[in-house]
Amino acid sequence: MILRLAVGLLSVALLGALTWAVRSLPVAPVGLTSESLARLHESGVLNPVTAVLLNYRGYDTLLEIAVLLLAIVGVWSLQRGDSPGGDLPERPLLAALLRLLLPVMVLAAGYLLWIGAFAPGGAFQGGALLGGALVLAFLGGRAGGFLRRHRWLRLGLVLGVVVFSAAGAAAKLLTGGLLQYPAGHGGAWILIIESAAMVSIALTLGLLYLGGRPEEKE
Amino acid sequence: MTASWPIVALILAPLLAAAAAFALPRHGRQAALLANLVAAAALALLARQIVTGGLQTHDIGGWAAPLGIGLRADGFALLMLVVTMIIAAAVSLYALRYFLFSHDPEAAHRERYFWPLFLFLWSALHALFLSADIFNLYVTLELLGFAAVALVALAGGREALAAAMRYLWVSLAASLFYLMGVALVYGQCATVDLPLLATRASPVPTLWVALALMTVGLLAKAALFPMHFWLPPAHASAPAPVSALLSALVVKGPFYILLRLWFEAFPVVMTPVIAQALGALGAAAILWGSVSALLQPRLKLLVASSTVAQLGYLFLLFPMVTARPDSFLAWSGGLLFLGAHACAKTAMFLAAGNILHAAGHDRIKDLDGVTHALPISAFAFGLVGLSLAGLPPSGGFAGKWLLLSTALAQGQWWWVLVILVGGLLAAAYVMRVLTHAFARVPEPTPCEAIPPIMEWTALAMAILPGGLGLLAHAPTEWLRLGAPILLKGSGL
Amino acid sequence: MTTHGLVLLGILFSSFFTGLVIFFLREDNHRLRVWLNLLGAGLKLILVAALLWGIHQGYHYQLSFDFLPGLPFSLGADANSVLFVTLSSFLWFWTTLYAVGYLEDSPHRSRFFGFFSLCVTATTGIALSANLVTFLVFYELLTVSTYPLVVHRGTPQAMRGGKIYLAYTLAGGAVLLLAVAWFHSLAGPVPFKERGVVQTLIAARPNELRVLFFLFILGIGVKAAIVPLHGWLPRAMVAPAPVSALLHAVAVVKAGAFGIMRVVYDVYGVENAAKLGLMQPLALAATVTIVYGSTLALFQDELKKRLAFSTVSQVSYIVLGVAILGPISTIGGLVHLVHQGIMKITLFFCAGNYAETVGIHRVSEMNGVGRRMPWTTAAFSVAALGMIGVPLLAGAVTKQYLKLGAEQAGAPWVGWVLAASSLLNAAYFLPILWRAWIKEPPARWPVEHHFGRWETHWMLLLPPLVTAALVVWAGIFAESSFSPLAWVKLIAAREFAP
Amino acid sequence: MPHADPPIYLLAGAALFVIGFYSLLIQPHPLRRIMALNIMGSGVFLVFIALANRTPGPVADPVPHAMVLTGIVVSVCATGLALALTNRFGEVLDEKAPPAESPASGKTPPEAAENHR
Repeated sequence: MILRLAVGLLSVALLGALTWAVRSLPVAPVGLTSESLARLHESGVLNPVTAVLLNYRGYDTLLEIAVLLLAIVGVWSLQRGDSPGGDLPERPLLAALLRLLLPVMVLAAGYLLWIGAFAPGGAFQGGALLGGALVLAFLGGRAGGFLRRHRWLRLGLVLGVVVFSAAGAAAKLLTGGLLQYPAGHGGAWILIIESAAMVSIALTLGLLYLGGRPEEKE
Repeated sequence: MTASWPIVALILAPLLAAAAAFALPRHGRQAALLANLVAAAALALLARQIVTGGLQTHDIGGWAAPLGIGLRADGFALLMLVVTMIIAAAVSLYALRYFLFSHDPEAAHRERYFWPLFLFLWSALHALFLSADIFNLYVTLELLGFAAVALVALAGGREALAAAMRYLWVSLAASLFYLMGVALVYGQCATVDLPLLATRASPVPTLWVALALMTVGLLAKAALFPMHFWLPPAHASAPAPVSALLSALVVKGPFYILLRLWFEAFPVVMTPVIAQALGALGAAAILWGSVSALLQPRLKLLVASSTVAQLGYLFLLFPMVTARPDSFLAWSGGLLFLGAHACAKTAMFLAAGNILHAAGHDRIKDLDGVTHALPISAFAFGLVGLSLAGLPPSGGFAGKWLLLSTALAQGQWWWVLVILVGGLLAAAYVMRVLTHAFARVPEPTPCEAIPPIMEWTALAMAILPGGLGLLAHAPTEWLRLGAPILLKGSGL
Repeated sequence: MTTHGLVLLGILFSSFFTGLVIFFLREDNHRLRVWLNLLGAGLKLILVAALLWGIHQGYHYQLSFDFLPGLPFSLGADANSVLFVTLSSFLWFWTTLYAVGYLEDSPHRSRFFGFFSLCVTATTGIALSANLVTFLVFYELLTVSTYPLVVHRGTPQAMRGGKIYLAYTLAGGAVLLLAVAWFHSLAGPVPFKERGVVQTLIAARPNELRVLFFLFILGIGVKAAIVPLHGWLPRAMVAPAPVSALLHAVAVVKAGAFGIMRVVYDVYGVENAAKLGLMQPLALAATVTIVYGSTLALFQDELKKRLAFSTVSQVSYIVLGVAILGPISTIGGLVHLVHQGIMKITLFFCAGNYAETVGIHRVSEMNGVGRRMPWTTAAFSVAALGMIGVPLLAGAVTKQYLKLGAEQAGAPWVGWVLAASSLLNAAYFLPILWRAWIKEPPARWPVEHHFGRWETHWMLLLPPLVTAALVVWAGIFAESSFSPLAWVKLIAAREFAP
Repeated sequence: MPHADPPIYLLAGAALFVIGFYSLLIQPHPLRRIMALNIMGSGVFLVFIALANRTPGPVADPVPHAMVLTGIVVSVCATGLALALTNRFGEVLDEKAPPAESPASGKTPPEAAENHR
């Protein structure tokens, strides 16, 4: 009771402080909209959010892909041995649905990846969709063999970090700046990086769903 | 622009090595070795660049702030990087034998996952020390926190998992506090770049609240009293090399950001009251941590509690730097202390790990005569005890001396008392262990033999803070390198 | 300049490096360890001799570097340092020899001799320190390196004694650290200098200086075992005999006395200290300690404890000499640094010989030991008589100078203190001599060892004989130019030069 | 009133943050804590988005948007890691029933052995 009271008071104080802070924000905020738009043509993409994500602040995204990989390494380091969800019941309806759904999902993911350059979309959206497909495939009992191939899983998981870093370093070789894509070719570089990232994101999200390391094929 | 390769290599080398160690699980050692070599070479080059050319900066993607993210390395960052390098190398050496030495069936699994997690942790530290962007710092903090939590959980037991979970809650909540602060800062200043913030900041309510939130988050991550509760169980139950990394480096990351925030980006928001309050928490940490170290039944818990205490000293920097006159002395003192503590704590955890490994337990009262079996580890433990207690000629003494003389020169005598009492308490808890270790009993604790490399790594790390005491001049000189912002008005 | 500074480093490193190497020697590597020990000790003696020669030639020895911003680490050799460094390196040589003989076949010798060497490094470092911070560094190093020696036996009593020792000395060290840092913030990194460095501060901050002086004495007084800070000394007697000898005669207690000398003469300056009214309290503390220590010594049956309380008392002779204003008492105090050293080390050597050879630890067991061990007992007698102040021995010289000095300085009560103390000294030493020489020996000794043709191992016998001979020499040839007294007169002349 | 338009989304974000914070401290169960953390995170993200919407220009400020995307991915990872850890912790608690490695077999990993005591 006392704990609740104390925490409650603390929370009220926190809310008060936040309200105060929010209401004291500048009346005429500036932001970075104009800067972002002004240099959008140099970024290689037309969607300003993608430009920020993969160009202006591409380094954040590189580290974020690293966080994804780290999460899966962390989860795998916890679980030892046996296959999670090995005793899933048969789901014939789901299996039938998946036969139709999976190709569509893959296609849609590809579309999302591509459209990211112009409109909302990109590696994360596409990756999330693919990840969902992986989860569905797993639930439908269609992913068992795939999940046992650890070598390929691992390679797929690290693909994003490796390609992103390598692209960053390659760009540095060419232009002198880390992740500074050669002028005029930004779009292509971003697409390559995003494709690799999408694979890793999809695998990571799908495997995170398992909550542990799947059993390895000997 | 080619000049910025060392900075880039410092971040990418451990990161790629981590990916490699995960993708090729049998080659974790090789990946770590490679990362060590590349990082050492890059660090040497970077040090040369900083010494000859001052501040090193790199705008990632060619985008200058506020649009892009800046990397930069000054003398302060260099100091942190060097400390990190030394400890990472020692931990790499130690871990070569640590995991496989145990006869546990899961040893191979542990070792396999140790390398990528360790390398992630390392790259996160490098990224953190080199970043000049407070949002980017958030991402590095998360990278650091996840790696640290997973490494704690690697020990596998119930205690370790419980500690890891608690650590995770604190770490995540703290990150969100920090992120909320970042949001408010962006809303106020429309940038997240540290140097730009310094020009745009003004003492307004939004920034007060933002800094309060960020500070609370970082204090929780840095385990400053009273938010230290998660630290002793996490650091004590982790595997020995992990404990060393956590105590020596991981808690220093958030502290580093705090210094950058308060003294580089937002000095206008700093007031003497805030500085004194932070100092007071530091003082409380010194006393609380030392006393609880005196009462701990287990060796590793004792060492972890000592970390709580020693972190307190670092926070005495705030009142002393804020008081301005002679604050360069405080800077050097605080950061020397940081370096000495990092090396000392590494040595101490490695030695404690050896003792735990050899004796099969680490209950202090049952460690009678352990020096017979492990003379080198016991010696290392005693030697770093000197540094923790601030006895000359250790680095701990050098740091303590500088803090003391700054406090005296500024008339802040209350810190003097805390520092002196803290030193005595540290001596007392170190002695608690040594009294048992040195005791000659008819039946000394039965001990298993320890691979020599594990003992010698501990000793090598123990000698470092000792040497740092007598040759402390050089590292303090680094601080001046390319650090005009940090040391503004510090009487340079 | 630099080459001269290297001699100072050489004096430190001659024992430091041997200590380090010895740590890593295998336990059974007896011969190499002995040679390393003697090599280090011998080298140090040679270097000290070179230093003496150099000073005689008029060279100036100085070595300094900044080890922190604005904080020089500096070594130097002024008259005071030379007095102490000569004493400690000379006695170390003989103590090493003695320790080698004493610890034969005991475990952990590498550890022992490693710390032993570090201990002497710290002591010579204290002697050669040229400013307060350097002094502090070595002072704390001494604390740390003696602890393992005190607890060397690892028995519960030893561990308890060690704990008490550390509690006292570390607390003292903390107070000293405060005093040094505070002084540093007032006066900056000043070097030691005859007649002090506080002249400019006296008018401005007299009270701060008084508090500081109190803190200095509190911090250093722990090692000098000034009552009531002496509690550790009798309990540290659990250490092996060579360690006790070292603690009492060469290193710890001496470092304390030397430190008080430094603070009074070279930091404050006697006249400044007197101006601040600091000398009477110090003299009072010394007097209390002298009487208290002697009185308690009377009631100790354990030989080493009796000697320990005797040390408490005798070291304060030095402090007393320092505290009485005037050149003659200064001479008395300083020369006692040497005299007490050689006498007390002889006594401890002998006590160790009794324990090792015939298993005697208590005064009440000493009946007739003079017949079994005539040489040892002769050395013991010389030193004991010296302590009492029998003419022609070292102790008498001290007492005479102290008495004269006190009369000259207008403090005749000191004469009474000295007389009382001499009486007490006689009361606790003479019965021992009586027992040893006159009483009948028991049928068999508690534990007896035979060592060939001498009454005990030659390595145990030679050191006390040499130091006892020195006691005689320092007494008889006191006024010659090759005596401790002659050197001390030089120091006093500098301190009190018009 | 500094704003003509009341900062309703900003305030909602702050409120979510505080609600999450309160539950995190009050709720002992790991699952509820994970949810609490996600609510806190949503609060922060809402603040970011609301901030992006305040700035002048033809579109909302893209920088906070990108930051939120990054933040979301991090929070997904955090959630995954936290769930796996919770799961593992539950398993270890269940394993507690049979006696842990018996001392006779010796050679237990020290940390594990110590933790079982």
